[in-house]
Amino acid sequence: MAILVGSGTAVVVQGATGRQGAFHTRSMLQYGTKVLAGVTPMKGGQRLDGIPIYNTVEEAVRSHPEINTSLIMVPAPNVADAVYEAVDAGLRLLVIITEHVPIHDTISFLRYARLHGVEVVGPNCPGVITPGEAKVGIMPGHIFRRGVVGMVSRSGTLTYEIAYGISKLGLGQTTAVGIGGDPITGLDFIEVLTMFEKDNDTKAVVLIGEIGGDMEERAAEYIRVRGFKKPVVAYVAGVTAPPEKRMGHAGAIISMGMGDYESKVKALRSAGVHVASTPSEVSTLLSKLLAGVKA
Amino acid sequence: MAILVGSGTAVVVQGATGRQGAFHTRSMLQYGTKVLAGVTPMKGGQRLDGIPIYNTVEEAVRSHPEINTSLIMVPAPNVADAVYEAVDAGLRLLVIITEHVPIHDTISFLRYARLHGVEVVGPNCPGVITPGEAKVGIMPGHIFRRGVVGMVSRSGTLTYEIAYGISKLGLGQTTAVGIGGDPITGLDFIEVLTMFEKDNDTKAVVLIGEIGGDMEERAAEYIRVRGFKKPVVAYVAGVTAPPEKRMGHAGAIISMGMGDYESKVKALRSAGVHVASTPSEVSTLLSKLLAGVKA
Amino acid sequence: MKLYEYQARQLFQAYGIPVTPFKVARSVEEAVRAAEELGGRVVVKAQVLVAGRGKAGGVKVAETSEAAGRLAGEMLAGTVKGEKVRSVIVTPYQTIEKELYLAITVERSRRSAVMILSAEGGVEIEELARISPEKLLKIGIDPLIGLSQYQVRKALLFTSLSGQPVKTLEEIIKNLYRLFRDMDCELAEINPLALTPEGGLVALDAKIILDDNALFRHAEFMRMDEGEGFEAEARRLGFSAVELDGDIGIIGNGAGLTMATMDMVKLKGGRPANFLDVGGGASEEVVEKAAYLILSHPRVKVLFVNILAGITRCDEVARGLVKASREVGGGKKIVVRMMGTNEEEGRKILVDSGLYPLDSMEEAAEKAVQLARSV
Amino acid sequence: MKLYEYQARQLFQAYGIPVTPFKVARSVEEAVRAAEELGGRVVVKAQVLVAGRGKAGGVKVAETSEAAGRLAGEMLAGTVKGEKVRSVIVTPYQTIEKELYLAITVERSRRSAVMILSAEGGVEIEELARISPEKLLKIGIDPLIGLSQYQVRKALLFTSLSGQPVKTLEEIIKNLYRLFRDMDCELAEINPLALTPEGGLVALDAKIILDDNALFRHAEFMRMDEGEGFEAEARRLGFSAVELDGDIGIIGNGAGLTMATMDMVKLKGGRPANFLDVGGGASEEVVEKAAYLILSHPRVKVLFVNILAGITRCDEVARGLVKASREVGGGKKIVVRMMGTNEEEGRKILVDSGLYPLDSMEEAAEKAVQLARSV
Repeated sequence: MAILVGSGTAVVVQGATGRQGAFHTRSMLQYGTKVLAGVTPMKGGQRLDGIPIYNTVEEAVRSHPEINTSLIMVPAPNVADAVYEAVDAGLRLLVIITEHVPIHDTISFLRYARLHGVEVVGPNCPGVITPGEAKVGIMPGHIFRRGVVGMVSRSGTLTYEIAYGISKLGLGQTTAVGIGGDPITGLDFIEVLTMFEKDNDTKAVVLIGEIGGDMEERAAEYIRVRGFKKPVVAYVAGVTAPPEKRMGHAGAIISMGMGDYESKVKALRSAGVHVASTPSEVSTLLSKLLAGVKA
Repeated sequence: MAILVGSGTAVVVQGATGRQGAFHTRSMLQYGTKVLAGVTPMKGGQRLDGIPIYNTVEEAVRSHPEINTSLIMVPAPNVADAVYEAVDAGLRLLVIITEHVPIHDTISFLRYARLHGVEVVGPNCPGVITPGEAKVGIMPGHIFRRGVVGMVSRSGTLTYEIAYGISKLGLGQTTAVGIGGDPITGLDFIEVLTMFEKDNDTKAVVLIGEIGGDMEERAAEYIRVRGFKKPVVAYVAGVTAPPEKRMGHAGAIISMGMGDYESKVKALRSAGVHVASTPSEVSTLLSKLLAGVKA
Repeated sequence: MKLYEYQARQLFQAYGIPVTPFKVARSVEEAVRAAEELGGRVVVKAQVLVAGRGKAGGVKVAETSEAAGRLAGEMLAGTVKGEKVRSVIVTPYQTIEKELYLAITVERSRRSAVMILSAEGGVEIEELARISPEKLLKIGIDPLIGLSQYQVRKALLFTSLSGQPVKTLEEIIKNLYRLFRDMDCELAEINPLALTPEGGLVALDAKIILDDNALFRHAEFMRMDEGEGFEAEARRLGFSAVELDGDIGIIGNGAGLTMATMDMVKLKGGRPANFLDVGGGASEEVVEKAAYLILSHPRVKVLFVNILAGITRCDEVARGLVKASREVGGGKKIVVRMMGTNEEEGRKILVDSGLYPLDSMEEAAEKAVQLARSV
Repeated sequence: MKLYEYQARQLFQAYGIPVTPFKVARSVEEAVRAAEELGGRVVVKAQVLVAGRGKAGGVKVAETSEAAGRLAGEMLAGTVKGEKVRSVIVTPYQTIEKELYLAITVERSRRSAVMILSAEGGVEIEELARISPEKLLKIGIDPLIGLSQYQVRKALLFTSLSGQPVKTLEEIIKNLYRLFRDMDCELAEINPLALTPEGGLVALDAKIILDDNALFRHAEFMRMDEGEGFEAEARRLGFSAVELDGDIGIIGNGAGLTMATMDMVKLKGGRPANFLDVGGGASEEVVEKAAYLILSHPRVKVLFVNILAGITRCDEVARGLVKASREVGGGKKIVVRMMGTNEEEGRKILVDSGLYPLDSMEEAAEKAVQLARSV
């Protein structure tokens, strides 16, 4: 199985002809993802690596009715509009890679998408990968391998770091979901945990957090109260980060007494989550927890 | 059975302490409707005919969790806000009596309600009555009696006229729904027809239309294409109305070549609907169609 | 509330939508001066609210300022399709490369606003919709989001314009939507939107219908109704009324019932003199005013009152009718049919004053028709 | 971007939110003149961005204009919690009947804006939230609808104010929300909002944080960063950077990885000198600039570069590092760990220049710590 993306995923890339857009469209195609179309206004009619470019998402969907997912890589000021266009065109999953999206835009388009029952991953995220089936994002595909660990993360490159370790161990991933580093994101830890709990192939979950906000605390509370059925290993970045400083992006900031490392780790531990103190310890813990489980 | 309202309906009246609000709250209570609370800002703590008045819908619902329906009788400029308040408080059905609601307000709050899965009847409507169970509206209750005919109408008093005839015949009504006379309404003919089709107690449906718009034509198309399973009798007011003139309210206007009597009657007839040429003929037709059906 | 072209043009200007220069004239002298100031060939356009003004002689081209004055004089002295002309506008004659149609309006079936665009303007849009629907682009607008940029782009792509006009059109579309929302419009229409030989885009006409129910948000348009005659008077009294050409006055409560009453009179061979809906919960005074207004109309021979009392109370209706009937003499008859709240009390009041209420709408209509024939 | 109090006050004024009169002073003379013009007892407030200014001596009362000048002089010559004071404001001392707290901010867990209101202002709101949460009203705001009138009413009812102050508060709430939305705020806070003995409501302080990502919509605040030092310079170069007090410079790509790298150095017993995230897809030039910036910092002994190349390419990273290392001498060491796109090419470039990349993050961190000790 796996979650969110898989062999049934058919993708349109919004912002496919930009430098990054073209690079990652090619990379997804090489990975084997069913990227059926790209959209760039005023560039309709062109082709990119064999896939057609359309002026609008509506046209792309009309020509390729199987499209159900959009990868959004348009410039930050245009992301909200891209989301409205994708939702109105009937897509079911949007993965927003773009960073620096204004937070008021995010609040509005997430609400719109949610009211329409459309799932959003991101913004400011590396995307979603189900190894061997579909990569809908910008992560280096070769780091991941098909396996039994579900990964959910607020951080891009840190996910690669930890995924690499998991892959090397031979455990591999069912799906890795980068939910994004912004203060407000589409899917959050709890929602992805719920999906992994229902996914039979996922035997354990890795949760990669950061200082800032209370998403880790809420996830811990959810696990504690609900009694999550699978082992969870967590790593939280930023133990040495000073308060009131933005560590790289708006999401990672210890502010107004909220979101520090200790609070997160304490909450996770009290929920029975195994907290690793270094990225590499994640694999070590997993291999103990999954001893005997066949990847 | 019946539709929309019944013995499970528990009502809050928004705008309960106004002259009309108080009159109809009392009238609904006398009818036996479970009106549990009223809401008028700054009048919280008062009582009206034995029911408590609250400042907010949220408070009313907190004190009476069984409330699921709101009857909205606030002044036209405040209707949109009343709808947002009711939707946000988790109600499932809103019946908006108020007339002269700005159309841009209606467009916005209907969209909001629909995205939240909340049903809206009105604005500018007499409400909904399931005789013997619940009256959520301003119609004179004694005109209606429990029976087998579902009624759906764009017109208030005309509904009473025709309901009176049906009641006198002994057929009675399952539910009568006044969808309202505005150009844009919450539930429309098609949606109410669908509900009546599923309702086992409803043996026939009466549809009361007017000139203006294309709601009758769309209902006819729906009946024709879908093959509606119960007999439908229609009456359309305005055969003698001149074009480009508003007949009483914004909904009833033959404009830009749209919405005239002939087009509606033609569409209804071609869908197998029995069209009465006078209000009283509705009952005559019904009694023929339902000969043998026990009320 | 439909605005006059000059009012709509003023709103266009306020919202940055280019219109041809224009001047409003209410006399021959003003028209001559306007034409002189504008210079060259001008168009004189009667300011009326009826549709189809152009074909009815309400829009004419003048080569000189004298001709403009003459045309204005003729228009101001006359009517267009029965509507008195109180003012004209004078505007330069515009050479046109291509005509577009652009409108934003409310679409009932979508429950939302729609933008309608066509690369063929100037024609009747309903006509175009029937003959060549593929030439029309319709875009539904989500009220909670507004007109999205992607929708604007879609519209621009549809026109197959290129270069500067595309940018101008983008601005016009956005501004028209802003106007539509800000001003609570039912319709904001530019027909035609002209592409000039110089590559400009300019509105040659302007049509705006405001939502009557939202006028409380637009005090500047809440002026008293200035018209004359039965309908204007009824509006001033707060009624919805339409004048017809028969001799049986109609009062009902509720639009549907009042229309049905009117229809019934016609069906029975009578001729309705009007449609008047007193609305819900009419008091004695309101009914009296309505009845007085109709009874005092010279053409009316019989007043047919049909009331189904829910919020309304039959006793109040009865008292109002009795008062009005006493005020107006002249042998005018009143036929009453009423039912509902406080029916018995109402009947008694009527009977005491010699007015006999009837039970059914059909019966009452027959009676009214019969009385109108015998008067 | 956090605004200075005087900037926030100016926005309040522009949005019709009452603030006490105030004047900005950048010198003793200006402060004296300001105090004279305002008259009477005044408050001198240091304009700094750090929190906790009051307790750190950044807010003082002056009885005379001379005293105001003296206080301003002291503040302008010094720092508040380490931040240099470039200006002060002078504002009349306000007697207070009651203090409220009002803010609109973004709440992550609700994914929406929230309005927070308390009838107890002046205090630390986080403190109040912990001790007496029942004294705080939090209202989530639907972004598609905005702040509804019913929500405003709910807030007004919560305060138990009455009479004119209720109306003033209603206006303040609506205006603050308008400001919050129009200006893309992350926070718009009035603490305290003072009820005066005369029954007025007035903001005694103003705090606004704008969303950096939305500054393109607010050109007036898109000024160049004026600060000095490492962080300001890094920002000007387009990096996210934080200065720390150690001797091992850190460069990573991605906030999470860079933080983890920093954490790892600490765990291994080292002291990070900074956090610097070069972001995704950094080119040779970008890496060179980042490395140069850190290597030229006097406190840095070792630079630890940790790159997981996805969009980024290892060869570009390697070339940038080699260039920077050639520009900066002084025996500073570079430890590199990189993995991913074009890894082999990158390794070769490093090795050819005598920089040996390591395989694991832990190994590299240990190496960096060891080198920093030995330098």
